[in-house]
Amino acid sequence: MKTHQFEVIVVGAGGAGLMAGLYASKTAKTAVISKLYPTRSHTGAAQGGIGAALGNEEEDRTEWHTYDTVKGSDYLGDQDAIEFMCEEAPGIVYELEHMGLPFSRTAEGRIAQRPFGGHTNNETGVPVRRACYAADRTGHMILQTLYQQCVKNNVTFFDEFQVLDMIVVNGKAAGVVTIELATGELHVFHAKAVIFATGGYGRVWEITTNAYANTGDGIAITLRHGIPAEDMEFFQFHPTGIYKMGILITEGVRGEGGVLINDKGERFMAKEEYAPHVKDLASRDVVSRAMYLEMKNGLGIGGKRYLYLDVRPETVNKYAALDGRTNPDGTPYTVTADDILSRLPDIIDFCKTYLGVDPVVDPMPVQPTAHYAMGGIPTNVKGEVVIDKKNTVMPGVYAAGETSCVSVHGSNRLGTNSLLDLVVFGKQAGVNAAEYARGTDFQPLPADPAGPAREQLARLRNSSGAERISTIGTEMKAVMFDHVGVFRTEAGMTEAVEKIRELKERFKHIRLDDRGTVFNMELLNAWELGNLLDIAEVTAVSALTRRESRGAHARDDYPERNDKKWMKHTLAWLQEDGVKLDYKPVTFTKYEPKVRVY
Amino acid sequence: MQVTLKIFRYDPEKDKKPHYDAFKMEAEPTDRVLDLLEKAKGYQDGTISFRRSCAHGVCGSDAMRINGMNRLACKTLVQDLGVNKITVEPILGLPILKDLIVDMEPFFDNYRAVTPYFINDEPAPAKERLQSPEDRERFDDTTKCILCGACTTSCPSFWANDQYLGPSAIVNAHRFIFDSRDKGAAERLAVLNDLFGVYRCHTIFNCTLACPREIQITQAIGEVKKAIATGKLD
Amino acid sequence: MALKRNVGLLEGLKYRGGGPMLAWLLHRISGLGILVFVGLHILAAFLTQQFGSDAGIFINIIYESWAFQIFIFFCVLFHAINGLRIIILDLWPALLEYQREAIWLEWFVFIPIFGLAVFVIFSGSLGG
Amino acid sequence: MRSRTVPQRGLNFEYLMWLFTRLSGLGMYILALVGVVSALVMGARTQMDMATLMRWTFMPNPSHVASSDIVNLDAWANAFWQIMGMLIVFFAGTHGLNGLRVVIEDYIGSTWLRPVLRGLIFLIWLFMIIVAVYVILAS
Ligand SMILES: Cc1cc2nc3c(=O)[nH]c(=O)nc-3n(C[C@H](O)[C@H](O)[C@H](O)COP(=O)(O)OP(=O)(O)OC[C@H]3O[C@@H](n4cnc5c(N)ncnc54)[C@H](O)[C@@H]3O)c2cc1C
Ligand code: HEM
Ligand code: SF4
Ligand code: F3S
Ligand code: FES
Repeated sequence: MKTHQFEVIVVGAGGAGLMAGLYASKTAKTAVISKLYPTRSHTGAAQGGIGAALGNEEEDRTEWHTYDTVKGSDYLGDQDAIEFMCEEAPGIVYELEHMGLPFSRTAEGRIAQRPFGGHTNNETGVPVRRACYAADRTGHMILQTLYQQCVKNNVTFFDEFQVLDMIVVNGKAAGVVTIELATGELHVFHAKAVIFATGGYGRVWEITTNAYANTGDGIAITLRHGIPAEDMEFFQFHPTGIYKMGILITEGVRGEGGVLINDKGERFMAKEEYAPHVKDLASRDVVSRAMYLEMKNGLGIGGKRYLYLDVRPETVNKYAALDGRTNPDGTPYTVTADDILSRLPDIIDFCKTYLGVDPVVDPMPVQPTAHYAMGGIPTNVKGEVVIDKKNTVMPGVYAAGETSCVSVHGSNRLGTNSLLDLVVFGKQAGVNAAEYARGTDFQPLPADPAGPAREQLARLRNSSGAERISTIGTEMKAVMFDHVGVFRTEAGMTEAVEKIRELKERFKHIRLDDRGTVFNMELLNAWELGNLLDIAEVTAVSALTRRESRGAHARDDYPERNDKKWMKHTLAWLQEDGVKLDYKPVTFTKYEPKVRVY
Repeated sequence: MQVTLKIFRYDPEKDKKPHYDAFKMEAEPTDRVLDLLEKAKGYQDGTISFRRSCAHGVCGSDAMRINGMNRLACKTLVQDLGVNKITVEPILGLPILKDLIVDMEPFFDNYRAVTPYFINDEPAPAKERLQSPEDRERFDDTTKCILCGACTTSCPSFWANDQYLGPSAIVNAHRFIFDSRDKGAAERLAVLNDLFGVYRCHTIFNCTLACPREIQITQAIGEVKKAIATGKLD
Repeated sequence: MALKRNVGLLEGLKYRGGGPMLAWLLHRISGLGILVFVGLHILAAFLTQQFGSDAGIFINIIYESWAFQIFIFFCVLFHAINGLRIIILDLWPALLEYQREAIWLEWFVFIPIFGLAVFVIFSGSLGG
Repeated sequence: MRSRTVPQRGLNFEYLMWLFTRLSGLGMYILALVGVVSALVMGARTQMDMATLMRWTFMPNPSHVASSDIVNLDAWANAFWQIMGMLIVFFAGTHGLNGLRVVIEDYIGSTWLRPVLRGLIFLIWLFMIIVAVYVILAS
């Protein structure tokens, strides 16, 4: 076992982790630890754009962005945090540009912007161009640019080190325990502050846009240390994933004029009961639900569980004309196949590779797919982790990015707001952790800091049952997708909770083939499955308990939003005997809850 | 359809020499090779080790030799290969740590050698630095790199000698050299105008054929060579 | 312990590169081939001229054999054509996009000329 | 589009040899062309076989004409062809030995062997050029 000492440890090297690392390392001795090479992080998969009211293409205001985000969150977002994020947005996008990020450009040479679901001109209600983008590779460019800056600034990395546990002494962070994948050796990192930026947990579901590595490790680790998880029932299902595979087709496709089509060839989003005003550019929960209902009513293509996303130039031009959509200069909006190709190159590549479909010629088969965790480790605006309903700060523990819940996304995140969240709060966490570290001493390490982690691994390694982790994982994903997915019912969720508990029991009797130490990926996959099971349980129980429909949490049996009883954040603790819940109030500044129409 | 997946195996804790294991399984023509690897690992032999994450060709984890050629396992469908015997082996020219996992450090060392980051010490404007769409387009191709290493490890020059910076590093230098906002071109060209820079490239083209992002790598290298020869960056 | 990185000749040759990889291999072999030829030639000329040495004549006999002529002509022709391709691509890197076509074109030029030359060599050396 | 330039660029050995390889390649094309066209003009069309013509083309040395039907060597043996011969030898020898150096350095990279081999190749090069010049002048 090796021991290292750093003032600040950043766990995770996605957009949030790199931003935190970059800022923390300016003033504190910092190490960034990641189980993947940094550039393999899932931030690189983000396609559509990062939201900021730059007003490069047309008039836009920070307040509109704020309001859209509040509305998009179905009023569950904390408004102080949302205001902060939206005000920081333009500055931080310029900062990224100054770091060299190659944004697409307008004719004047400014950062190009495109419309995205839920982002509107508040005066006219028309979709506004707010998403700053680099073709359909915005996340890739952010990840690469931040990594490049870290190389430039000599940030210390520990690549392919997986964090297994946090060390807590006197109620304060004292470091983390990691395993070096290449050797199987445990390393203890003694630190004053720990920032979790471990990303999402979309691997709980069967059809997902998320990477294999998105197993919610940060949330699972903090849950084990008595830190609650906030709003876990709110998980976003993206409307347009490639049928069966779940690979994301960015909302940017609809931003460029693509429309959703059902079996009858109708553009169903225009229906009165869905989103007659902004139609296909309604926020994601609304669209996913509409798709679910269409398919439930037998209007899936050929009666199957998918619909068409159509971005063929003739379709786009037809509906753009019907909607009276115009360019910023007032001329009617039209596109050619080349425009589509240059704005959405990767999407076209995905479709050709995986479906053999050329989107310029044929529509794409899509279905809603698990995408983004609104919930996570509760934090405040400074990135500090808060552990109860009174927002008590746990000293030295920070979180940022998808793994955290500030909460700026409330019950439903608007597209482009996550990349924004990463950089804004990644920076906050980095700056504040470094400052905290400067004003405090190292906590003494306990006698055997790696003990609990070693025990966890030993249990998995020596477990001598007959269960394969792949079987348990597959069953968990299936039940979560079927019953804790786009639409939820009491009966389904109850079944899911029971099933998860059964799987957790079976998980104690697994058998692993790999007994080695060098790159024992099976062992680590088993450990990750344990995390997913914990998170699945917390998610299902939180969802089962919330008896209303709000944002991404849509229930058959309680179809309405219930502000009287449920305008509050869920806090869930994982204990020996199950999940314990509590609630904390939502912060309001100036936006009163209204009925949400798009 | 029935396929046979032949996997290169090497466990440093057990084996002196590598060997191959074959796994038979049912597969759809639209399955990714990565899906087959997962199936083999999940249901037949848990010790098979490989890297993967995004599963759709954007993270660069799973470059490997599939039927003799570098590709991403997640971007290669069974039907693309046209045969039902599939052989997967680690990429060439980097030390093999276990099964399909190689030591990427030499690769990243070469990457870091080309100062792969934006350099412009002039004070930044209050808003963005302006760049025309044409200037942006100039280096678009090389911004797509995901550092998967498929190119560098397909290059016979790199096999011969890993001091050669390799196509990937040159691609990442190109991305900045031709960025109109960047001021570090001279510095980078100096690194590439060297024994282990562009002169080790003999336009063998394996890199371009291997690149899962379809970057015109040989062309990018050619542009760098030309920039060195002429001192012009347009 | 990690397996070393050395890529053996066989392993390298097994890699499924495309036409350009073959062209490079042949370019390398042919370049070295010509070098050996030129070197030997100068040496032979020197030896015969200066010492009327048998060694020089022996060398002459080797490279005047039809097999060696075919080989060396192959080398010269291929190296020259392929060399020209490389030089042109160095001047206009944008043409690298047409790499496949370039390789086609190269063989298209090479095969008839080489065929003709082989015919001439055979009809010359066997007939006469 | 604005044209950008790079201020200082190092004219190092590696770069110069790269450039020389290309220029000499083109140079050899031209020299060979001059050789073959002149030979044809001087009567090779009727009095020389293919192999001899080729040999002359790549090394315009009168001894290469000896075995042909050409009897009067005056036009074939003069200072012009001696210079041509030396140029070709210089180009081919330098281009080829540098090529050998490139091939070797591809494989050995940077070790103590490199300067040794470079020295060796340089000596071979020197020897080859001197011998060739001598042969050309002496024949
Ligand atoms: C396909 C797709 C498209 C998207 N498009 C958009 C978009 O257009 N706009 C937008 O705003 N948002 C988008 N999002 C959402 C957004 O990209 C993600 O929420 C965001 O990238 C998450 O970033 P992160 O830094 O929190 O985590 P990640 O980028 O996932 O990084 C997590 C990091 O933590 C590390 N890690 C995890 N566990 C451990 C451990 N135990 N030990 C050590 N390290 C660990 C990983 O190695 C990794 O480096 C998209 C998401 C997906 C999946
Ligand atoms: C018309 C004549 C020729 C042309 C156009 C030509 C062109 C070239 C070019 C462009 C290269 C560089 C290849 C690269 O960088 O990958 C090269 C390499 C080489 N040439 Fe030539 N060449 C010619 C004649 C010769 C002759 C006469 C010799 C031998 C004496 C020769 C020997 C070599 C060698 C050994 C190499 C190195 C091969 C390698 O690096 O793989 N060439 N040639
Ligand atoms: S250039 Fe292409 S092959 Fe090479 S590392 Fe980048 S993405 Fe991979
Ligand atoms: S394969 Fe290698 S030699 Fe050059 S063109 Fe590609 S880098
Ligand atoms: S798994 Fe990400 S590139 Fe293949």
